[in-house]
Amino acid sequence: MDRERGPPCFFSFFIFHFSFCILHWSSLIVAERKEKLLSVEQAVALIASGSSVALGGLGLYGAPMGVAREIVRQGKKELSLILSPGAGLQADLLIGAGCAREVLCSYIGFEDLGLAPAFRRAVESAKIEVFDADEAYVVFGLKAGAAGSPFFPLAEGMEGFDGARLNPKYFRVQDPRTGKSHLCVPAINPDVTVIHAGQCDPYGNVRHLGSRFTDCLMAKAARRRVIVSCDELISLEATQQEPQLTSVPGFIVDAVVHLPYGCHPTCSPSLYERDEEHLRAYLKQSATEEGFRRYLEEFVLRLNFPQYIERVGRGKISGLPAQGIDHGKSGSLHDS
Amino acid sequence: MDRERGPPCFFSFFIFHFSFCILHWSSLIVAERKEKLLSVEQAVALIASGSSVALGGLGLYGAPMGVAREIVRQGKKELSLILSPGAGLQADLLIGAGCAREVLCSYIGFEDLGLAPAFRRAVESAKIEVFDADEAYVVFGLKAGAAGSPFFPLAEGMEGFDGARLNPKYFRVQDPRTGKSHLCVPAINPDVTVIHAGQCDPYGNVRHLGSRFTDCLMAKAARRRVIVSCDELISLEATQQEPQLTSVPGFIVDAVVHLPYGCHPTCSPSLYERDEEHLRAYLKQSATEEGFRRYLEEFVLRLNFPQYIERVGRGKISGLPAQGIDHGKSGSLHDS
Amino acid sequence: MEKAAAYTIPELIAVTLARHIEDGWLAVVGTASYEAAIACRLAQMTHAPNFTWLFGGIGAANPHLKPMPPSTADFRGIRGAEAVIGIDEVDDYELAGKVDLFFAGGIQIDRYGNLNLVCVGDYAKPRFRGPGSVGLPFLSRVKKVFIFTRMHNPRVFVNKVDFISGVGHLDGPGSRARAGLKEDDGPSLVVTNLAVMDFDGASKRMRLQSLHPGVSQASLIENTGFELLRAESVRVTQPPTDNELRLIREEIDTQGILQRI
Amino acid sequence: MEKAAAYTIPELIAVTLARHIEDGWLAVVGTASYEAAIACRLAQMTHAPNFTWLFGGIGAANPHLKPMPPSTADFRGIRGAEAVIGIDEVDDYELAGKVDLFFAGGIQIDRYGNLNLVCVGDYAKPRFRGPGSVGLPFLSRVKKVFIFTRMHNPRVFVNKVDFISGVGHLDGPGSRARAGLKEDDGPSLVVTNLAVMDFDGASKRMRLQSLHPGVSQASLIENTGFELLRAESVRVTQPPTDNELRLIREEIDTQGILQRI
Repeated sequence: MDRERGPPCFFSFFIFHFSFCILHWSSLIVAERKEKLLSVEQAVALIASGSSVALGGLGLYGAPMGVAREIVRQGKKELSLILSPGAGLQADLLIGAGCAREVLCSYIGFEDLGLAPAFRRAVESAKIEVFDADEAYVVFGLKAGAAGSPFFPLAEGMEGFDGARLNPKYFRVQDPRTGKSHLCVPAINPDVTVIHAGQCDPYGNVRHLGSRFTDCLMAKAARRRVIVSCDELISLEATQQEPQLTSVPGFIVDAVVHLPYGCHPTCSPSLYERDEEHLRAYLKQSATEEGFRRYLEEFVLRLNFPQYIERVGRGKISGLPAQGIDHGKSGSLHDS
Repeated sequence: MDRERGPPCFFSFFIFHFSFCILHWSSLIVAERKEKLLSVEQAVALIASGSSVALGGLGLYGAPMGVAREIVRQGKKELSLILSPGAGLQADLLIGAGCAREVLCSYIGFEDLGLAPAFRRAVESAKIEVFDADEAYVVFGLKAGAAGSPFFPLAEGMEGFDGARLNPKYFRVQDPRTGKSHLCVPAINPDVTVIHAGQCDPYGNVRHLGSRFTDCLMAKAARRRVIVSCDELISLEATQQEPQLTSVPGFIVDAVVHLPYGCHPTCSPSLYERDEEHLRAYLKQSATEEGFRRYLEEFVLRLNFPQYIERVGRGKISGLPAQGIDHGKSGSLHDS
Repeated sequence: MEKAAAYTIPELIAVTLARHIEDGWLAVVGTASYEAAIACRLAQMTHAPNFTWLFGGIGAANPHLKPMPPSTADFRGIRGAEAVIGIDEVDDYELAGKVDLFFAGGIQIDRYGNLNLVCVGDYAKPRFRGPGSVGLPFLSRVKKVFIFTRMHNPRVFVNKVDFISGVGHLDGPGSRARAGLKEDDGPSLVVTNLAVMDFDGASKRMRLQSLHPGVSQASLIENTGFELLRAESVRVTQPPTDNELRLIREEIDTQGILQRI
Repeated sequence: MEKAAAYTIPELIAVTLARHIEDGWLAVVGTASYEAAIACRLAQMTHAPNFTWLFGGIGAANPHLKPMPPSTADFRGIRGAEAVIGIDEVDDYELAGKVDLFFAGGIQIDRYGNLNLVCVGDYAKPRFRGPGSVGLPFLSRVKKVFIFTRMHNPRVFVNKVDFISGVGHLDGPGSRARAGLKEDDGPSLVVTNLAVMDFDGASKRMRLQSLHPGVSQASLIENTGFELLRAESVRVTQPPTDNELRLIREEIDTQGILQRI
């Protein structure tokens, strides 16, 4: 910022005496830009047991299932799960498989399809510590985390919720201006955030082809790593043609995993439907611990990602009805 | 949320005994949806002297100039201005015209074109109270305001800024978990927010055809009124065709003012350029108090909005070079 | 005289909710709330053109729901909407106290309209674990709450909830005020598969207003785990009109979700 | 031997800034910072392909600047960008300490690299009122600060700023640590119309590294309001190479803003 504006200053003499320099700056063109592509196995290897892990998606939409199954396969333990305000299968699977020590959540279930059987069993048998949060805890905790703030004070009156009393992470702070005490949620900064999106380029620029839910907040709040799995790998040039569509900027993304059908059996918005048949079968089978174990054996532990897709039937997934969604430019919709 | 799922319940008997009812519910179709269109005079009449007023735009882009001039014309006094992190002519005009008692700001200037003459004079002669804020104060104060929160605690280390010491609105709060004291900014809830956008429908659904800056936050944080002026009035149907482009939802907007060239002499992104000739003339003339008064007489006090546009030359504005911006769908850009 | 059409209980619930929506309100519809979403659209198409509602997880403002998608998290729910906002922005409006109406249910609902989505039994070791409170804690920041459920039975309608996910009238008269909430805000309507109820202004207790066609008072009592107050004249719930049913089936729920669930 | 091209001081400033940018960094460019923005793009096109920068008010990540728009608030600055984020999100990254580099200037710059954009004289009744601090308070949350200005004169380069908009090395050694900041972060480079400077590691004072071609030491001393330290060997600033100048003029600043200002 200039205090006053001087006349334009124009140096127009010629420079000979520097052309002897051997090390031209332009000779520093050494590195190519590095891509961030990893296999799902490599990406999950970045997650240490004992980490706090945020999982994206909402309900049965946009859940990073391929990565979640690989976490189970690699036998991660003692994870502290941070869930979006509506978590489903991704959470139930990790909890049932014993990967999680504790969970911060405001909802784990299967919406219209039913309750989360493994979560329910784990809580009823006291096998997991639950930090019951409200939706605002998750959202504003992540917002505070993304801004490097220690906490976020909630609007007055939220203490009527019993979680504010029973979840020890909530706390109160006094406003010195008024003397009033305010219910606060702590900042959430997951060690690792895992999200799935329809598209991503090799440098980590993400495009959601539907709602973004808390995915972007989770990515921004991550302390160490952001892992993105995507159905479609797009070029940097495609990203640059409509930069406004980028939902998570590449510079905060550490790993891009190209994982077509990576949400199955949940829905990847604009690409494929939730597989209700599979989900209902899971719910039915997982009503017992033994059934859940069988599901794990059959669909998770013995199969790597391509084998899983083979097992559930690639043709079947891609054939799921898309109901008239145009997933093209700017995510616009037309009636079917 | 159902605890268990019962069988579908289907009442299939026929209903005769109610068809005698005279007051059918369907006869309650009485009201048409109300449009929110007001003239600029009517909209500004909603702003009481003494109010806190947030003004949108950033730098010389997207400033609600038509509304600002009408505020001067209606002789509003003692306003408490809340400015975006880069305010320009809209602020300088209101301050110079004596409409403002105090101003919360982090920057008032004309970017590459120079300093804000009326603001500078007002401060140097102690005619206005300035609450020097940093960009984070404005942005996170508005965020807290939008969420009904009392304040927002900033990340550690922001107290190095002298404003944190000299602006009494900053305060400190102790985190009981750590004993640490954190610098906080108070929630900002303007009585009235005034923004300008390229497009709006009659129900207040706004489309920015460029960056949104703090416009959306200001609209969300408003305590009482949100006034939107727009260059183009679009139909509700146009809004509904690409709802993802709506930047401010209509339900928080109180007044829509159709004001083509309402940003002049600042730029309305994608529609018309900033009028550098006019801006430079303003800066030159306003270097003295007398010159500023003459500008007010010539361009503000004596002219209503259509007369102003006539005076500065409609053809001249619309003829300003747009430099290859396609302001169509999804605000995408192509190279010129 | 027109032949009145057959309807389902979810359709009756939707229509009843719709009739109680007032023009000019702002409402939020949460997870798994087919009846509420359809009620909102129906109210707009009938008596409340200036009513605004936000569709749950996808944050669509005033979508057309033609058809109703399978979930509030389904992006196709934005069809015909006027704006699409983030979850965080929906939360902003809720926290800021700008929302007039929230639709809610629970695994337990008590006589003061308190709602529970978390557990039955002791919180530390529950007999039954529910999904979690989601957005119900916002109830303390909204003006009116319409409660609805398809599960009117004594396990759901209990004398006192085991966990408060969403505040109702707490322990009765004065208790909202003591908790810093507005005494007159809170749950104002309950629509179930059996009946329509509201809350008595003085005692804040749930009160029967109308029984659905074909439902007996004995059956209602049997299915409610606490003593219901009775309005001065208990009526029969007015079934959907032909027009309401036509709007639902032809203009909103065109895939017939309310006929299936 | 190639004929070296003519260049302007703003071009020299941009090139010098660019050469000091390291691959892999994340930078933010604020208001009215033509040289900094062009430096960022130039660094990416030469030695720093993994460098990321955010363009001020419009929040464009890695835009191509072909041409450089007249303002950081100009939406056309998003051309070729990979993402466009809100001001609030740019602030998030700054506050969260994720930004490696910020470019900054001031109406006053002192020997410890503290910056002032607010006032000259007493804050309560200033002799001169500047525009305000904008994003400079974020300097305490970023790792490196590159200071640049076209106004190297004794009114700008003062012994002590009258108001701290952006923290530098405060009062010298140990003072950043006492303020809870990292001692080794902060301003590391100063590029002006006359010279290139850095900060001495021990004393934290500004230190001359090179004089621009044609600038005398006497002239620099005359235009600096405090005593500058001198590096062991003060050089002449290396002018733009033909390639750098070609990239600037043909691939970035195609409307020649740096040749005009």
